[in-house]
Amino acid sequence: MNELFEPEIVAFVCTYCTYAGADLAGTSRLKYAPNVRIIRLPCTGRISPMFILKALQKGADGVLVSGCHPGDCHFTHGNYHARRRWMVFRALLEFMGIPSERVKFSWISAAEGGKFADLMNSVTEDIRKLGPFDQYKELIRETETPATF
Amino acid sequence: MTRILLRDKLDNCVARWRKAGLTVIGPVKKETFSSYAAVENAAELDLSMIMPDRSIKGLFFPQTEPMLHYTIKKQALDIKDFTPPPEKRIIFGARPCDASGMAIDDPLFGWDYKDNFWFQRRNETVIVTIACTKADDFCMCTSLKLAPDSTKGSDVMLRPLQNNRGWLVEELTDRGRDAFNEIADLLQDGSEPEASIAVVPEKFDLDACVTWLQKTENFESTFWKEISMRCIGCASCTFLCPTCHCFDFQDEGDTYSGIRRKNWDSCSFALFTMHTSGHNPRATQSARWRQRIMHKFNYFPGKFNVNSCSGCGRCSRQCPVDMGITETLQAISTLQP
Amino acid sequence: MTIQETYKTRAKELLSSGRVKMVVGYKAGSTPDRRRPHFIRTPEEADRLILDSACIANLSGYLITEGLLSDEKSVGIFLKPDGVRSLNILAAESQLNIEQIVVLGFDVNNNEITALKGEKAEDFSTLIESLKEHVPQTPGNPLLERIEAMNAKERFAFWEAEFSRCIKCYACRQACPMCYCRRCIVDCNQPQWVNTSSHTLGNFEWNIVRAFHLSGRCVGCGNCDRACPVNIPLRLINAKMAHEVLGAFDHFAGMSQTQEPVLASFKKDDSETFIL
Amino acid sequence: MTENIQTAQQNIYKPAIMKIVARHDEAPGVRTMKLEFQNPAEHELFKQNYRTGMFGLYGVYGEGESTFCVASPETRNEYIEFTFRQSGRVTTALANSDIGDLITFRGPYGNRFPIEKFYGKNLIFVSGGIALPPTRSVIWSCLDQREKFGKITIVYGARTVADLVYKHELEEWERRDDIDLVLTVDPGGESPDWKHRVGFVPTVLEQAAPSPDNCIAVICGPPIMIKFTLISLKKLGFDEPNVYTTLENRMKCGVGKCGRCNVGSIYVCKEGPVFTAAEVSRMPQGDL
Repeated sequence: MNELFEPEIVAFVCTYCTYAGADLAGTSRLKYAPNVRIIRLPCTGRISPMFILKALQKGADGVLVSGCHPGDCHFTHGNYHARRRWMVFRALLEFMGIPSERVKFSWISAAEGGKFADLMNSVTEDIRKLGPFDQYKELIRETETPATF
Repeated sequence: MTRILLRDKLDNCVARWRKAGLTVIGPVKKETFSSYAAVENAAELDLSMIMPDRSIKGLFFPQTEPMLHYTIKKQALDIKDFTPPPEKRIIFGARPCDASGMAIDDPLFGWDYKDNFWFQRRNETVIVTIACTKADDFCMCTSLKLAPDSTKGSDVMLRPLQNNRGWLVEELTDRGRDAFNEIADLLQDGSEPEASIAVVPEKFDLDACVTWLQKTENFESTFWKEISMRCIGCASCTFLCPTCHCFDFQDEGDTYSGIRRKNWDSCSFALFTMHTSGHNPRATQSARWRQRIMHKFNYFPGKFNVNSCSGCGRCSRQCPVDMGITETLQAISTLQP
Repeated sequence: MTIQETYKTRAKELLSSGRVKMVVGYKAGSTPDRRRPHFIRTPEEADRLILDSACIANLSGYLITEGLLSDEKSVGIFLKPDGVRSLNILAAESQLNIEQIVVLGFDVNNNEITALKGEKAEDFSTLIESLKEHVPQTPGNPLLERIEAMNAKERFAFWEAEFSRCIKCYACRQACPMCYCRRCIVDCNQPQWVNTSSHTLGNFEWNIVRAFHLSGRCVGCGNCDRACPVNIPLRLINAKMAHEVLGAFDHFAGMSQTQEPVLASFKKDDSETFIL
Repeated sequence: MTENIQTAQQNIYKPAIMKIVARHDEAPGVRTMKLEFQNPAEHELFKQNYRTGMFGLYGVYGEGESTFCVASPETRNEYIEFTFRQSGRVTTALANSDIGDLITFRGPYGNRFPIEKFYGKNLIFVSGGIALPPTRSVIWSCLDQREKFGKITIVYGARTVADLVYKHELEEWERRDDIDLVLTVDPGGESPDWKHRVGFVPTVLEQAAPSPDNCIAVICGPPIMIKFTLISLKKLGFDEPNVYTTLENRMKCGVGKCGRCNVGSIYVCKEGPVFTAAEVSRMPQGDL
């Protein structure tokens, strides 16, 4: 069953580094798992935890957030702010029972096309192993059924 | 001839009702919280508590409920009605205040336009009320001209017997009679001494309060600001109230498909009445608290001839800052009319 | 003189000297064990003041009531150390001018009430520092221990059961002195990030968002816990996050009025072991 | 078809589906849409029930519903027209809807202007800014049976020339000799080629000085304009029962259940939105 499972993963990436890295992966004709849907944002500092919750709300099995390496931020320190935020949010999700394997963070520069492709593959594999996020999907299903007691 | 339901037969009753296809619901106490919930046997019921934390309202008017399901295709809108699935239910051990609350809201949901989400559940549910033998400091049914044994809104009234032996059965409606015919052989004829009904002292003079509220000039009284200064504007009073009925519509979904839902809403929220222009008719917390009191004891009776309060006291019992209807009406009764 | 009498006199002095225009304190509630917030504007009203071990609510949220401080007059307020901490945060986040606040400090421990010396928020800084020093390594809460021992699935199921009761009355938000946004994120609808409906999904999202927004800001006063009409252990989540933030960034919320908010600041060498 | 009506009765919150057949930009951010029913039975019901002054809830699925008056008159009930200003979630979605798109309509709800009481009388319409739509519905209802009424005067003002709505109809009314149209913009809002008056509506109304004899006034506008217009009308000698206005409150259900639109004990959705000035002055002013 799990062999057939194709996870849906949403990646929030910054436009200056990771998105450029994804571009490089493409122009280098590197093949990687097609399970990741990329959403480009100006900076990791713009990536609110709300985005991650929204992705889960819409049925994502995993979320990846990625941006410039520390020190490389186009806006000088957007990624430093993001890093703290993720640190805290990750701990919170962990405590709530949303496994940290489903919400991953990475630094990928514009030059790291190879790392991007590898990461997409490994993240997809990891989440494929975990299987669909059934517990969350059950909550989504519950919203679609008439209220009962 | 009066009939008696003995407590040790209750488990059989629950089983019998369940077998007849009824969902049996009653007061259930969990670790930190109590509510009316579905049960499988009588042991799950906790009939000793004064009243569950949550009122019975949610069983008829859920906190969130889908109304419509929409799918949008190119140039076509597909809309499916969400009607509550038919479910026959019996609520065993409702409190008289909770049961009256439902009767109070019937005219509201029925005037002119009939809200079938409410009435379908009302028609499918038998409310078996047990008269109260104890009350706490917050109970105030008597102040609302109701009583710990009022039959308003109930289909069957059970009057507790002494020594916790069972209840005297008083069937009030056809719905109630049908449900008790199902268990007729578990009842026994005869009469036993009844336990004494709880004494709930009257806390305020309702008529005096209503007179004060009806006076036009009191709408602008500084009293409202004074009494509501510590109100923090949450909705715990309105959401726990058995009669508060305000709601909101929310669409959840996207451009292709989704659900329109009916959710509880509360007059204590600032956004409740906020206009698009930014103008808010009830811009302050005191105006919102005034609306709640006026609505319950002036506007609602003006339309439906009944106060929109059944005296359960949950608003005061659960208020984070110890406010509530009791305190406000007590204060009003001391004011010059 | 009892602490209550001492403070009653103090409140009367503050009011009659014109030093403050109002004192926010406590008075008797509807039952013997309840206390109500009491807004004292005249020395006579101070007679109804009560100060005892039942006075546990954090009143600092009332300070940001619209218009209260806009006339630049001072307000006195009864605060426990957690209240002083939240006052510091409100000042650090530019929600009020701390010069306008006269603190009447007290503390309640094991049903014993003690008076605290000082009247400005900064007078309590040594006390707050010592509180930080004494934060236990692992919070000794049986429920927390139980949750931490669970695996992710069990934890999810635990919170699912807790949050399924939530009715979105927002009592937690309204009671919290840190939740002062004019328009809360759940009330913003363009876009609607969090479902406003109180189905379990919406409740889950709401409680996660609130906990995140309080991370590094919660002072553990317990207002949310006591306000929740369905008894969700909200304080537990916030305490857990406070503990995380202390461990990761050595941040103890509300140390001073100049303390930088933890999520609005950073260090270049912040831990990033989790980043791939 | 009958089946659909039955479901409509079962779920009173289920709207009718409408197709946008035309749209027109009135002013910056203000747009008029013309809608047609898709279901003849629902249309029939609308024709039976709709009278000038009633309102409806217009919705876009996925975003929600918003309350506006029906801006088209009862004499033209083959379609529905409504005018809105883009400002929130629903109106943004409406603004993004194109001709041919399907939106929803729930209504008509509320009371109406008692037009038959206006027969044989002079009428004066006073309106400001985006509040012309409800007035326009009455105006056309009267113009379509022009012979039944006496003199008709329209006083309409907006902040700037650009903010005037229904410009093409204003031109038409101006050309007609059986209407007295007085246009004005707030001081500073005039354009170089503005030929009409400059000044606030109440002032302009006083200058126009309509006679209160045998005259009905219909006023509609932002609260502040209504307040001062009422004062001006009083000065001119109008009696409160002869002055009609509409109240616009936030609504969700439109049928007297959701509990937010009340002013004092008056439910605007059921007992309104049309009130006489006498009725409004009896309401608790702090709740308006």
